[in-house]
Amino acid sequence: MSAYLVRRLFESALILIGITLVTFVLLYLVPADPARQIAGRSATVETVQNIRDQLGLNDPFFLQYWRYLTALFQGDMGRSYLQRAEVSELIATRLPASLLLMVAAIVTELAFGLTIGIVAALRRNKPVDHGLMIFSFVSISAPQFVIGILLLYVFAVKLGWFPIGGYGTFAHVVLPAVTLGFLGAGWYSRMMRSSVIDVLGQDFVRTAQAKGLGKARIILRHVLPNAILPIIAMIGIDIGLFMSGIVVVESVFGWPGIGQLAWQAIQRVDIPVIMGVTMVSATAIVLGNLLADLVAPLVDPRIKMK
Amino acid sequence: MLQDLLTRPRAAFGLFIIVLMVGAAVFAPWIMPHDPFEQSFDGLSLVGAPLPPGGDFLLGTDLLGRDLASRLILGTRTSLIIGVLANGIAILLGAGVGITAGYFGGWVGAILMRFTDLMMAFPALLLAIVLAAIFQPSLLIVALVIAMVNWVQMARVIYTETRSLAERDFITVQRALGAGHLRILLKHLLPHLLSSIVVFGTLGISTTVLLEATLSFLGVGVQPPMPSWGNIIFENQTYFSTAPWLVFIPGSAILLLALAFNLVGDALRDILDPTLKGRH
Amino acid sequence: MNQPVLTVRDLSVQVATPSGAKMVLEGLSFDLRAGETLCLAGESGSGKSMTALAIMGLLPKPMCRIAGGSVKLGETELVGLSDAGYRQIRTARVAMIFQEPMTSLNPLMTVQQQLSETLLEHGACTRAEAPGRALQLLRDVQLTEPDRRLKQYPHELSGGMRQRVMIAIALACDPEVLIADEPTTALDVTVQAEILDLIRDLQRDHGTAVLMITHDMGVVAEMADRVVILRHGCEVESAPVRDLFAAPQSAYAQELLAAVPRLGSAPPRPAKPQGPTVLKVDDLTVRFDVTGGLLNRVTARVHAVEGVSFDIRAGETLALVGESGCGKSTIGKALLGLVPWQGSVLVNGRQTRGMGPARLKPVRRDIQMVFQDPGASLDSRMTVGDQVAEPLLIHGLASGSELTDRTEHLFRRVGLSPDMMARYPHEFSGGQRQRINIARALSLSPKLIVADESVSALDVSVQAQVLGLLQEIQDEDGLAFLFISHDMAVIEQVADQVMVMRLGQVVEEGARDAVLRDPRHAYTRRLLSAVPVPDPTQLRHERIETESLGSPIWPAGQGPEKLHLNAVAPDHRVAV
Amino acid sequence: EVDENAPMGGSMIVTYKDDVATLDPAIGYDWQNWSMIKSLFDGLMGYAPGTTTLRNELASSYTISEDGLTHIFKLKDGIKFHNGREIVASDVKFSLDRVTNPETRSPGAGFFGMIAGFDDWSAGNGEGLSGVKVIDDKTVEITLSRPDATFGHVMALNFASIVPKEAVEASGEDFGREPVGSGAFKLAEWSPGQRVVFERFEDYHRANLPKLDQVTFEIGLEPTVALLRLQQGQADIPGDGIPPAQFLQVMNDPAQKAHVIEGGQLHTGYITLNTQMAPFDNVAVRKAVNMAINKDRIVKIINGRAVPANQPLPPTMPGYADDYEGYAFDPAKAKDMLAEAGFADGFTTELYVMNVDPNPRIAQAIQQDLKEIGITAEIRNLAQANVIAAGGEADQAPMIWSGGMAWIADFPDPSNFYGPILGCAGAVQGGWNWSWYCNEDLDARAAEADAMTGEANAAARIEAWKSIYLDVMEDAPWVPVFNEQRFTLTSGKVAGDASLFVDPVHIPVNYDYIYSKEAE
Ligand SMILES: Nc1ncnc2c1ncn2[C@@H]1O[C@H](COP(=O)(O)OP(=O)(O)OP(=O)(O)O)[C@@H](O)[C@H]1O
Ligand SMILES: Nc1ncnc2c1ncn2[C@@H]1O[C@H](COP(=O)(O)OP(=O)(O)OP(=O)(O)O)[C@@H](O)[C@H]1O
Ligand SMILES: [Mg+2]
Ligand SMILES: [Mg+2]
Repeated sequence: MSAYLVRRLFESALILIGITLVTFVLLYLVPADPARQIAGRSATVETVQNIRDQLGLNDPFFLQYWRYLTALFQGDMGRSYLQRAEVSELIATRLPASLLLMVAAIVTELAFGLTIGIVAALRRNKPVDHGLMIFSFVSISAPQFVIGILLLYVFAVKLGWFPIGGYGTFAHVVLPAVTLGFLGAGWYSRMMRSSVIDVLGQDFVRTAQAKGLGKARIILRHVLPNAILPIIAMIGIDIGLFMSGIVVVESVFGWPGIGQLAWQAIQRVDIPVIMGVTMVSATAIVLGNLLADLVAPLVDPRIKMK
Repeated sequence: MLQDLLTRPRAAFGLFIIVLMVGAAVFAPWIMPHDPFEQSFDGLSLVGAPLPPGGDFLLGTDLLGRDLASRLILGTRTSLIIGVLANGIAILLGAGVGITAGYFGGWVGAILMRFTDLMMAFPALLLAIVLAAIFQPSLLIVALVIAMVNWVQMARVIYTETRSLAERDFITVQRALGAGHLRILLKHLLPHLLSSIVVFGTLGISTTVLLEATLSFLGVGVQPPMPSWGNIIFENQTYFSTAPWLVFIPGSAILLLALAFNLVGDALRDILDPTLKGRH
Repeated sequence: MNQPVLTVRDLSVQVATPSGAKMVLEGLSFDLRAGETLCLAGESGSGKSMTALAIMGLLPKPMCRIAGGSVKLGETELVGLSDAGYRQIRTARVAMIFQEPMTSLNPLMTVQQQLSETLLEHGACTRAEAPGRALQLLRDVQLTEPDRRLKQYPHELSGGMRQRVMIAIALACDPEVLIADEPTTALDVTVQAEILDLIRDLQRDHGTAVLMITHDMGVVAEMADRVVILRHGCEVESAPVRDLFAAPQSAYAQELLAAVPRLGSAPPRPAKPQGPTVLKVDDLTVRFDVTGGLLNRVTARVHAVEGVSFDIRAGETLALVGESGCGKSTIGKALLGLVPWQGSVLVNGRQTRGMGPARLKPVRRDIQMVFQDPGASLDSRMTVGDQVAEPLLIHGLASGSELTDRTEHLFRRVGLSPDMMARYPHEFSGGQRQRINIARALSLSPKLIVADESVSALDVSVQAQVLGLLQEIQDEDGLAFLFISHDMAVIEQVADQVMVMRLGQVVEEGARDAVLRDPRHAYTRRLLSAVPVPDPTQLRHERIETESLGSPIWPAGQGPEKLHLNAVAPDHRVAV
Repeated sequence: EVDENAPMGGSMIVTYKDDVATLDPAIGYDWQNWSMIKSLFDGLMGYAPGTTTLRNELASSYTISEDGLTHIFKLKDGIKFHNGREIVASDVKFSLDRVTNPETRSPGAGFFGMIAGFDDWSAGNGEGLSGVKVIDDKTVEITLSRPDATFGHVMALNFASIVPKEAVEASGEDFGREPVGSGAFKLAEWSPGQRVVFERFEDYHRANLPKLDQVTFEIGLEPTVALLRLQQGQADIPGDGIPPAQFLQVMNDPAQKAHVIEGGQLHTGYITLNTQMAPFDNVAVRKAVNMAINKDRIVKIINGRAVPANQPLPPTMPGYADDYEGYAFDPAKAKDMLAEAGFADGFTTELYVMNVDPNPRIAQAIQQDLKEIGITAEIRNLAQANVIAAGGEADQAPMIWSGGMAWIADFPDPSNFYGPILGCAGAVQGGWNWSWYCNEDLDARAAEADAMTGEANAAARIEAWKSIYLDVMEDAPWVPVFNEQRFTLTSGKVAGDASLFVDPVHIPVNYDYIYSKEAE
């Protein structure tokens, strides 16, 4: 177990380092000069050169990368070029909002997705099932920003049930979380449905029936725990989707998370911030997957950590 | 297969929508009621507000006074071209990597799959935005960028499937018969992977259309004035409360297209996968 | 005799298929009395399982339904019983064990949980008593280390153990009727024998009525008091077991019984001229690495095959027997270069050690393999004609009309009509598919065919046909076979030489009659004694208990002790 | 005029979408933090509220030598930093040295180029600006290397704010998060991404100021949301302005319109035509383009929140030529001119634009106008940084629409519209003169005009600048499109002279002088 954990952590670290390299190369290729963004309009060409020198932007690529990597290993993500604040601090102030949104969205999508999936599977090929599956198709197909704007329009502007964007209370988190979780609810309901159907067809369910167990017990004790297994791995992968969704949803709802930070940073080639945000989201994705892999054996005794 | 699709109401509906949209894209010049680029003087109210649906402009006008219906019809082209192009590239890349890694395994496979893992961990949208910033967006670049983001899942799916197929008896038999790699790959593996590729392909088109819309929504997609459903929304989104039709009509178009491909893809999965026969 | 506990009258079951409703069971009637064992026998698909599920009220919904008839448990009519009514009866009065012990237990619950659940559901004991009762049940089914087993999950148990747990669950509430649907088909012969013994013992102690479903006439002969033979969902014959075996009335029963291979009844193998040696294997060793730890280093190895040596001459059949996992298939694969191996393999005089796929290609024209599962070894997306022709293309042996001619010839050779060539594998029955596999293997005119459990998946009658085909081919072409099987009776029919394997090593080898009629190694004897004898008049063999099998997995650097074979007779060697 | 006796007390909420980047006066350079810094920090010079009139701020007197090279500032008595320490002359030197120190990487360093010793110091040599001398605790003498009439304005820039050395050194790079100045307000709270709170600085050097006890900046509110907040009485000023989408709605509602104050802005939106790239190296082509753009329509597209422009300077800027006609909209004539220039069939070119609404829309309007005269302009819709990078290359961006990155004057002086964006100095790789327009003659006249110091020359100087800009238009390197107007919406709970709500240097409002009606 611990050897496994160590190896997985090591692999994850390698992946993250790989990501720093890819991002760094990409940003190196972006045809925009951060020094000019910093220098401002009144700057002379010499000043810009000077700033480039100071930031080491004139150094060869690998030297720059090496410098970044060594600093990163010491926990230093650098300073924002434009805000002059520690990237770690900028992220730290925004991460809680994003995490809150993410957790709320995961709860939303699981609550909806799993319930819908189970109900649809148990009412397979009945009108209820068809209705729910059409709903899930729609939710998979709907662009997040349209859903976001629609929810905002209907529930905040027209009905006034929720605040129109912003951050702070529970009411604030509802619409963004639903928007973000909407897509996931569709996926999960479909996966859960086929998973439940799969499990329902398995021999041990027949055994449970042959034992004379009640329907509720069969579903709760035998079907659901088995049906949920394939879903666990999905939750890990999901984090990646969230990271993408968050940029959009945060911009629609004015949610002060790292999606907005990333968007602004990309607009203005604030390289340390872009790197930082990429690292944080990649870490979240990697950790999510790792966590899913670590949780799986706890739920499923058959899986050995290898 | 077509017959199979048509007998399923949902898939038939999806197919119908797709045919409709392809038709709209192909015949756009003939069916557009107005010039989609013309910023018509009559297209704006006196104070410069867009016109709501109805009247001369069937679906209303956008903030520049252009006919929304015409722009939507022309936007079908963009969405479909991107969908097909990006998805095609993603499939080639993803299936190529997946099959190679899955069939040959060894260190080549290990390196390919580690790379795939790495790309998995990359926040996809960030990657797309950064790529879009490096290469000035054009239809082809946008398609490439989306393909870059989307091939990963394809590779994963195909890899897993190739791995399990490669273990199957009928492939072992081929090896025992002395068949070369190329023959095994093309004649035996590929036909079995084809259903996944087709299914993933159709589902991928919907993801692609959505991603293009998102990129356009963030302002890094297809270049104006070429309409794409995403950038129509992008240009007009802040007006959603005063001119909701500008957001929700193109939004519904995206939804409908993605829905159509999802429905067809899902039905194809059932039709092409014999183990799923009879339980949809 | 006492009143029947279970009365089935005119039972009919219908399934919905895409082409309309289909009767899979029609007008079946029988009685089952306490303490009696009734066997339902018949080929695959004859409706045996449907009968069992219909009685249990577990027919897969919504495709299947009872179309008519009655099932009475004592005085209770089961047909049309409500869900709640069925729940009280299941396991409490009628219990069932299923064919697949591997999948019939919930993988996420411990043995104890699954047992207690049953007990508590039917109020057989209180929650506090449950663990004790569960333990007692495990003792009753003679599970080793019952205390430990209670805490284990199904995947930690072997197939035999799981089937014992299933039986424990089935008997938890002391049911009047026990339905066992092919309870031993998925198990090794020795384990099968143990399970059958167990069921018999329990039945004796509890007076349970047993409805046993099987397609193995050996099992029927050993277990049944009475037999009902089904075919295409209809009863063909119903008779006490002795009567049936002594004088089957219906043509179908006669045919079925005739096809059953009987150990010890095979005619002597015809003497053959000593052909040239087509395969010479020396000290063949195959090990699979098990990796783990921080750096994913090899921590252990599966010693699948350890120092096996043998020769096969042209026109000769060498049979390889042994329990599941002993390395039989691995030997076959090694011979074709499908797994990495050490030692020496001479095919038709050519050393194949260290050859890559390219250099092995010509060798593969001399040695071919036919696998156990005829369906899985055919590509479902290619016509069978193309598949049979493919080896000729690969090796550039024919093309154009010559290719078609040769393919047609091969089809005819295995008893198939050439106009079937354009069909896909799923359009054939299991026996036909195996013929196609054989045709494909023959296409290269090999000197030796490795037949890996090539008839195990087939019904007895089909099995007999395929075996006949193989024999015919051997007689005509002087082909050599390496025949891998776990079925002693089959081996007796086809083998010239027999090699018994255990944990990757040979324990006994020699001429067929020497090994099968005069087994010297305890393990060989045990294998033989476990084979059910399809003759109800014959006394069952005394079971020979041996120590548990052990595992082929050894930590890196260690390995099993090497066995040496001693000659006990001119053509008969046994490990000491 | 400003009511000095307005009541004191009360508070106000201002909303913003984006986080405050920094409050360091040497760094902050966006319109959001510009006025916030103005309230937290003071420099030697400042502006009379609501006007562009220079006045002494921390300085009690400001004298300029005859030759215009030596400027002597005397500090007021008893002025204090927020940390309680009295401000002395060495703080002035420290502050100016700091902002021009290359290590500081201040985007405003270039403004101080006229101070003697700037070139050495900004190249990293020496111990600070040699031209800034501390005479005694109250007196600073600043020597210029050339006479410069804008120097007073430069000293009123945020970049010239006086900062306490000890606080700067204690905070290091984080000074922008923990600002200590001597302005009317001091920072009370900063929750990144959520809110920034200013509270009254009791020891402020002007009596009875500021009027408000507290100003709260709520961060992360989309303009649409901000407007709703305001309508519900939960905010007083939407810092990002009235959202374009709701502009008409607000203006059509008399109740709300009553709370809208309109004013000019020192802003010009323009299209640069790269004078070094064919075919824009042909002045006739540039003029034709000038005549092709339908500015009224573009103004309509942004709901009339601007006035069409015909010259670089905005109307509120001294030197604006009222009587100048510019190039009137005349596509027919433009087409003829193109034909004469040899482009009867038009040509294909590219138009760069920043990818934030409404700029892509405006670009499309421009595109359509160009198409009328046969020019096919492909739009390059890119992130801000990429547009700036493209403009800084001599041969990359033939046309750029400046929106989103446009020139808002740093100080109300005509010279501010010339140097980096129209002068030769900016027409270098990485520069901001995206037209790559370099007229040596005009450069010389600009230098002359800036050397005209003193009150007496003021009028002549303005005239000189006026003619410079009109001559620029002769070469037509730009198409001036519009001057944005300011529309400040308030909740009605805050009050003050109207000019305070459209203060030319304090955007959106002059925080120091407006007061709360609740305090009355
Ligand atoms: N779910 C189902 N839907 C449709 N047909 C079915 C279904 N299950 C079984 N059948 C059909 O019912 C018939 C009887 O099946 P049954 O399982 O009873 O056979 P069996 O005698 O138990 O065979 P085996 O020895 O292979 O288990 C077969 O023809 C089978 O194809
Ligand atoms: N590729 C492999 N990797 C690791 N272990 C393997 C592999 N193939 C087979 N083994 C192991 O080698 C041993 C021998 O396997 P093999 O398939 O030869 O057994 P068998 O005698 O054919 O059994 P069965 O009768 O069940 O087919 C088993 O323990 C098996 O688990
Ligand atoms: Mg069965
Ligand atoms: Mg085997």
